[in-house]
Amino acid sequence: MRYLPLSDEDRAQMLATIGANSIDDLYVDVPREALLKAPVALPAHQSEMEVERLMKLLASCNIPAGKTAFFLGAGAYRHHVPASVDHLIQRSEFLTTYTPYQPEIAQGTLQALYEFQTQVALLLDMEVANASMYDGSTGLHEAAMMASRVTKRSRVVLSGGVHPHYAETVRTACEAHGLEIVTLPAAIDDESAVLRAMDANTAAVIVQSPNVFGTITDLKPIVAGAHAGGALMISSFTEAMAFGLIEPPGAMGADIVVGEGQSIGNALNFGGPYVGLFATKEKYLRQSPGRLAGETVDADGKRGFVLTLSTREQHIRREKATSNICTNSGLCTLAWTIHMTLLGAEGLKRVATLNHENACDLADALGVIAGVEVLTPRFFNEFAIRLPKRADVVLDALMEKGIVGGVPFTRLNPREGLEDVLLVCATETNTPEDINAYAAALKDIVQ
Amino acid sequence: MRYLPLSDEDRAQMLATIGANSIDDLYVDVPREALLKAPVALPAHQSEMEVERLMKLLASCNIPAGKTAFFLGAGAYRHHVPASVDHLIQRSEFLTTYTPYQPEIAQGTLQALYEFQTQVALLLDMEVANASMYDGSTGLHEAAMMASRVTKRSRVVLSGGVHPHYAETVRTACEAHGLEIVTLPAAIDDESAVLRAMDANTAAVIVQSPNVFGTITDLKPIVAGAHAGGALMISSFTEAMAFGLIEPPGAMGADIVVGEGQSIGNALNFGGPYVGLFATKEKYLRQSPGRLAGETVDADGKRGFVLTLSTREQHIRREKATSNICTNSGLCTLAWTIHMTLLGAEGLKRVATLNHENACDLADALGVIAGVEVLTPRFFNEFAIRLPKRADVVLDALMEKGIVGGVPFTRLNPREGLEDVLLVCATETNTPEDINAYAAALKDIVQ
Amino acid sequence: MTATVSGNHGLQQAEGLLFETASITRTGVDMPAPKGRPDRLGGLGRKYAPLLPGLSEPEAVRHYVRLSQKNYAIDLGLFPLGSCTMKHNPRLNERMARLDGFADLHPLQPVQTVQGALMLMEELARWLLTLTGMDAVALSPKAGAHGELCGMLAIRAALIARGEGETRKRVLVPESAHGTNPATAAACGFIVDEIHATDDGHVDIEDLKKKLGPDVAGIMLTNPNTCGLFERDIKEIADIIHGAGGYFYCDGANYNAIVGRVRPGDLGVDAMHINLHKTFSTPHGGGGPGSGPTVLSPALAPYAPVPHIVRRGEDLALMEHSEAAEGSPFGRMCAFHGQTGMYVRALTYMLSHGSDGLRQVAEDSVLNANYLLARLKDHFNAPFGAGPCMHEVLFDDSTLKTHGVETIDFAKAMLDEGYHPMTTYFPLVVHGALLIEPTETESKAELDRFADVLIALAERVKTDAAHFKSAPHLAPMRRLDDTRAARQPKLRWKPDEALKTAAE
Amino acid sequence: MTATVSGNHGLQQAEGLLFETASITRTGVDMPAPKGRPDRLGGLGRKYAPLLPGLSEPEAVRHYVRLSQKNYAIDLGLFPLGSCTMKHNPRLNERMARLDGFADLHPLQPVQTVQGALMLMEELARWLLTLTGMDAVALSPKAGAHGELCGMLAIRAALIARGEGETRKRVLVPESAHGTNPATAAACGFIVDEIHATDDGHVDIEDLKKKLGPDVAGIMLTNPNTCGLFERDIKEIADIIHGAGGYFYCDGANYNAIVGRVRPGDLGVDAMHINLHKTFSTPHGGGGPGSGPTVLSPALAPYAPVPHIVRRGEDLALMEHSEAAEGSPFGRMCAFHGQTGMYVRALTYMLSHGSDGLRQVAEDSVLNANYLLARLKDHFNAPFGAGPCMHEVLFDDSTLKTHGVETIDFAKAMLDEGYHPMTTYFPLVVHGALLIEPTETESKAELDRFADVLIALAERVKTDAAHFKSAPHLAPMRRLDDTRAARQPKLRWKPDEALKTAAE
Ligand SMILES: Cc1ncc(COP(=O)(O)O)c(C=O)c1O
Ligand SMILES: Cc1ncc(COP(=O)(O)O)c(C=O)c1O
Repeated sequence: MRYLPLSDEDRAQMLATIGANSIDDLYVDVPREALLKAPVALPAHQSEMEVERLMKLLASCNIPAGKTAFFLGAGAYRHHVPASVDHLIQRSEFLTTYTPYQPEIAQGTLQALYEFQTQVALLLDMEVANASMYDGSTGLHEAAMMASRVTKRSRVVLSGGVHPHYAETVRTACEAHGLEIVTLPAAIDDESAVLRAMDANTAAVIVQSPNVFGTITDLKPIVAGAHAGGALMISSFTEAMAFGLIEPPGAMGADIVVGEGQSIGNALNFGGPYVGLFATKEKYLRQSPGRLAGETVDADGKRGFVLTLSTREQHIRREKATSNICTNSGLCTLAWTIHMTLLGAEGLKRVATLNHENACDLADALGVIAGVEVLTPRFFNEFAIRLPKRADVVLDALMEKGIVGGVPFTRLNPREGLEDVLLVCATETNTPEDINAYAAALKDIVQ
Repeated sequence: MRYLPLSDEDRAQMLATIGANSIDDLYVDVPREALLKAPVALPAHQSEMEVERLMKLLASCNIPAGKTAFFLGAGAYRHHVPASVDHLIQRSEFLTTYTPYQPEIAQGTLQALYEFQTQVALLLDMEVANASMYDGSTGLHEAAMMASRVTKRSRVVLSGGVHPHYAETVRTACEAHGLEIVTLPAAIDDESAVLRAMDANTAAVIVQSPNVFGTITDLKPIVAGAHAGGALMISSFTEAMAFGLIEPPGAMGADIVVGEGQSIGNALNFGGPYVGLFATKEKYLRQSPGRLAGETVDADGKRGFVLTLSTREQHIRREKATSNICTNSGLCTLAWTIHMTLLGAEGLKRVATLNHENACDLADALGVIAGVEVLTPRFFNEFAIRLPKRADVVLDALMEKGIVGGVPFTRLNPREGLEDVLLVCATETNTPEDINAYAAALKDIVQ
Repeated sequence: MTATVSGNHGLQQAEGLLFETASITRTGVDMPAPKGRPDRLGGLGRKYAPLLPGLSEPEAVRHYVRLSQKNYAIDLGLFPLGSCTMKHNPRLNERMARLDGFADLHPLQPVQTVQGALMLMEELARWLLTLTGMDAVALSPKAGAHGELCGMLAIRAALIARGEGETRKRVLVPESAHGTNPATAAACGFIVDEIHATDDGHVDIEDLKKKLGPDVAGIMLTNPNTCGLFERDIKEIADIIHGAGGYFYCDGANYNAIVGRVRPGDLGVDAMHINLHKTFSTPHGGGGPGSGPTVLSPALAPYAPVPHIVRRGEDLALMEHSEAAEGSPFGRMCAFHGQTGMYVRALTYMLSHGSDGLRQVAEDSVLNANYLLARLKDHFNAPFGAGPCMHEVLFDDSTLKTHGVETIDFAKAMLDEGYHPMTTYFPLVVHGALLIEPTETESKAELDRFADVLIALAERVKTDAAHFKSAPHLAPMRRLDDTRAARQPKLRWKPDEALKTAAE
Repeated sequence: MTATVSGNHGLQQAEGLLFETASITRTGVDMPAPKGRPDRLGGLGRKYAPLLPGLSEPEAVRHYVRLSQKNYAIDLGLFPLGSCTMKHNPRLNERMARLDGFADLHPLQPVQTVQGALMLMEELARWLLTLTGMDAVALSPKAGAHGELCGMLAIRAALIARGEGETRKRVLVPESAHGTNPATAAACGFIVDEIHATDDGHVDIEDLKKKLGPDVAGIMLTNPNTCGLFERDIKEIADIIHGAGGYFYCDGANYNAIVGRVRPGDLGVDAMHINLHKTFSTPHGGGGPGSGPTVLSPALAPYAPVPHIVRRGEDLALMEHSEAAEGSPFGRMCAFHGQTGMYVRALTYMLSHGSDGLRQVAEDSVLNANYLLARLKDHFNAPFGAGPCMHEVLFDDSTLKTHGVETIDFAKAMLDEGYHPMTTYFPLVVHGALLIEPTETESKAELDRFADVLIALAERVKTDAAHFKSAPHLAPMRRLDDTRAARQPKLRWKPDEALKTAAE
């Protein structure tokens, strides 16, 4: 087998050195009846050529976004990632190494993480960022638990603008942890409702901006209200690229900012792997989850980097750790930081502006169609529209014409009605032709 | 522009340091009227996203071999190349380095070349091999010129089994050099005809095995005859993988063995880049063309590798050089040697056998069709068939059914009639389904 | 080393922080020019641009290629980190994961456009269930610890369904367990209660029995355990815990030792996570991403989180909401459907090895570990005797300590020899642990070279402790100061440093 | 360096020949089992298996990754090889070249299945002709020297057509020319006659005139020339040679300095090869593959070799045979259609830069070279004065020699500083030449760092010649013995060595 260097001769020699008669001698501790005598009932090994044929067959049963006019967002975004990013993250020294537990031979990973943390903090305008969470949704439940540790309170209020998958993820993890999770009804433009739902035991309010309907919100009043009630203000997001153009949560005083980083450096990958961005204020650092790369010096006084403050983490603190996370999103953070380095402030602003302009053009084109209403008052690259028909029906009709027109809100949350609401997104990858085709097709369908 | 690090600010500073007022001051030696004032009439720069869109559009106007039932050989072969090969040759340290003129910081390239030379010599059973030529066809004209240097004779005889493109390439280069090139009429199984065409001024006879019709030939008698006449025997080939199964030319006494290495490690690439394999006997080394990597030691006595015997080459010998070649097929040799290392004797025999068995199955399946005749008596993975109709007409009909059925001999050589001859090839990449589909389709077409 | 003007040493390039060379105005991307149309930001546009420096593409490529060469990696040599299964990462997996048909799929595309992806998930599930002999699998957990969370949440849900959610709050965890086990139990609101190990590195059944009671929710056991041993009493342990009304969570991080040879389902396991990034060769990527599908017994299957894949006639569909799903899903582990990119790699690997190859994987991994044990046992102290071990072999620091060398010193000396050290100071049940996992993708020649080096170093320990104390000497950096890093945490570069650096 | 047991030094891995670890029985590929059907080899099967050792995939990957780290590369640092244009190689080019629609095309597929490839070639031709202002282009030459061969064969064909094929046999070549120029002329059966350079590094027009005669076939001139200067009398030279009935071949290796700013067609050039692997960023790959399309003037266009691309109504077709082609092609340069894989990369690069960007490429490459000249001219001797130069800058060894340091010693000392040296001992017209070509893809910061190092070394030359004589000290190897390699050539490993190594 191509991945196994040992020959039968090697195996025999090694057994002899060990002093065992057969490989089964090495499995002595396994209950005899549990030791399988034959391979399980699955296909035998295959050549690379055959496996490639099979996998390509599976892949061919999907329609990749790039083969359609594509307008999906709602938590995952299709952006152009420079070819050099994927080339660099595939370098053996990055791809096939482990968590940098031996810093003297892991400076490549560690310096890249330190640069990543810096870029995340700069983008969100926060004091510190960690070395990543699994994704935005799991990062958010970590943020909620962190807030309860910081405030010693056990209630968390989520706005109706939070992505329903995120809300569900937070509820699932936090309720088991003993927190009370209050999720407000879906609302297109009412993030501040969280303030009305606060009480004396509220550890944090969680708002999302841009929210799942695309609405951008001024966080300052919410921060003020939360702090007045002794709660932390957690700001969540799903489209990191938005902060190339809109005011970052840190600048508005958010205590914890957490969200999805996929849209920078990472492909859609049908939902994963993605990369959770997590930033907070220095004073909350020791309650924060996840790995942190920090600067130090070596025995010769040379600057270097190590993983630090690990007394918060499971491998040291065990049941008292701030989180159980171990493996995080290493290589996705590398893709993120490389892409961000290529963009720089200049490129980021440019691409963010293109996203916004395409989304505005799309909103204009769809909004003028009789019976179609753009519901989102302020947005970056995605917005919600109300249709004169069920959104899922319209979506199927659009698909017929090679247009993937959006996400019916009911797919994310079937509990609120809103069958006629479609979430629509445009990025720099959409052409004017795409947008015109969409508008024309929708016009046909709804009339 | 993304590939240009200088900012306008940098440019201004640098001009100042230089003491020039404008960039045009640096072009003072250019005749004023020849210095273009404006960009030439071509499109302006484009984003990576836009360029990718354009190139993919061009690519989509082609039908890749893998999307069809594919049976072409005749000088280029479709084999499965392990994914690790392409990954490794894309490593920056291999991809973006130059000819190893500074051996102390080029041992990676040099050792790989030394290993390549060894593997080529072992495969062909020759004493020495060089670090590659551009491809098989240009390697062959170098071999012809080398033979004339060695023998001080000026006439070269090519068998009618030599690939017509190769024969034409040899004629083009060698006639200008003052050699007389005699190319014998196309013959499916008469390589030894070269002996009958020899004379006292013949420097070399060139035979190809397997030849363009796929025929394998016993070279021993031809070697004997050539040597008896004082000429060198040059053995050419287009399918290196054949020598995993058939007797290598070196074992039969050939003086120079040269051919195409594409089929190991390299994609079809619509004809290039490919890699010329060139091997000879030690005694002819100093007359041989191309680079050679050799073993030596460093100042500490440590084994290392360098380019050697360069006194044969253009940068030292100038007009007296054995060839004008400089850049050769570096990265393609790396792909070749990596693939060969993965194969090893074991894998090579296995894949060569699969090629032969598929070709035999194909010959059986086509041979039984009324009016279709398999013309090639002995073959590895390709053979010629005679059809009851013009080959090009049949080919178009097959194409209709998604089958790329072969190469009409007339496409390679229109001067010999043979309109009804089709060159057909099967490799390990062909499935039984492909073969059955071909036979069924051909049956329909010729009846 | 000779000092140089450039700070480089031959091919070893010095490389500063990108912020020290990058500039706010430079970029490595080109974009079509914006139209400058009126915006719809409602006045919430960014007040000032982020101080994010950029690099042109040539500069960026060079920055990261230089950084990469400061890393050790599997592709450079043996990476014997115990409990991490640092095996070869086939490049075919990477190529398949990058097919547009997988990489360019949005998680919320209409299901009729992603049938291949759903088939992939179904096929991966089939392989995992057949290999483990379990009843159901939740694919979505994003790494091992997340899989533990998934399994423990399923146990919690089952207890609640039994009306014992409030009463059964205690989870038994051996002291040899990985830190994620107690951390996960605590995250789910359980109280962690340690059980001791016997002198031969196994669970102390007597202690286990003592700790039982009506408040026990279950046990979290790693098998093969973190001492590299197979818990020979595993079935008895399962019976005991089941008998006491608790569930058996098995940490599957060490599954590589038994894949294709033992089915956890045959051992009484109720839940187990599988690290696709260990047993099934998806790359560790310097700390992730991973993937931790969690297999469940019939008792826990009904509580598997959404999404589920369901058949709709010919087609496959995604059940994304608990209300609508069969059974009573305890909720959702994350947005969307988990680490699909890792599913592609893992399935590619499984198809490549097949059932025969995977079995060979387990056997060779165990053979390699026992071979190292045999070669090293006279030079290091194996606290739990002369074996056999499973796929990793554990030593303690007793042979080092006597000469004043700590485990960490020994590890750092290995860096000079061009080897990544084994896992150190884990598990906690032995002093100064050295846990070696070679994996099955190492050749005998590599193992012998490695053993020779360890033996030579073990000899040197006896005569030259100083060499170890001051190691490493030949790595890109000398020993780094962890204490300083933690004492005055500096976790990011700050723009004002630019001025500082400029000033220098 | 401290000795180690393993022979490794930290991350620097010692790596033997693959033959020393590989085995005849091992393989890194799996294949379906053969059926064992009767063969059709006619008794010409291999008598014995080749002694080709194999490695499993993990071993093979490790072998080549380790080897790769012993190389310097553009992606690691400045690569100032004069005349080689070692510019950044964009990864987009690599990705495009690997699209199935290009990489998985057989050269003899029916033309209706490769229209996109033919469009690609037509588009590439359009860009090259528009940029150079020439009349026709032969794409097929496989590298620069092959392009020279193509151009000189076209000249030969034109002379034959004029009935002067036997009489005009002399080709004038400046002594500063690259070795491939005289070698190519000789290969085409011409006699090479050198023309001298003036003291300021240009062609000596007087000497040129002296050398003229009815037997002159033409001149091979590099412009910008190999001294980094633009031949200011280029048009006069063209007129002179044309007046004498000869043709003007221009070596386009240095085209990067003028692309988009000067059209060779406006200078009287009859033929010029373009190194796509220099000006148009296709990677050098450690010595190839390259691509050397050759542009031709109206006088030579009719003789362009096959294949030609021709329009057939809507479609494109390939004219692959001289007989059938228009004009009178002199023959064929190679099998098939040349380096299509390189065409894809080059066109991708051209489209990325556009006409504006390419012009900027030329200007920045010239600016960078002149900046280095300005920074270095007080520390090294620029034999041809203070400039301006084109895209490369030339120094001689006079400032080194006086202190007993040779150009090669200086070059080797640069290795310790982490830099690849400039081109040395070429061109031959100056003593111990040091030819520096930074290219446009280097930043000002990189240039300054590089200049600082060269200046520091130049200072050290004055006081510490020994340091240079014994350099390099920090490279993966100390200085290698070329003489020994050439005296007893050892060009391959031999199986019997395996026994030797085993015995050791
Ligand atoms: C025994 C054990 N359990 C759990 C884990 C956690 O897995 P992950 O890092 O994927 O979260 C690890 C990882 O090192 C482990 O070794
Ligand atoms: C001036 C000059 N001419 C010709 C050549 C030959 O080009 P190639 O190596 O592509 O054959 C070179 C390459 O170094 C060169 O520098």
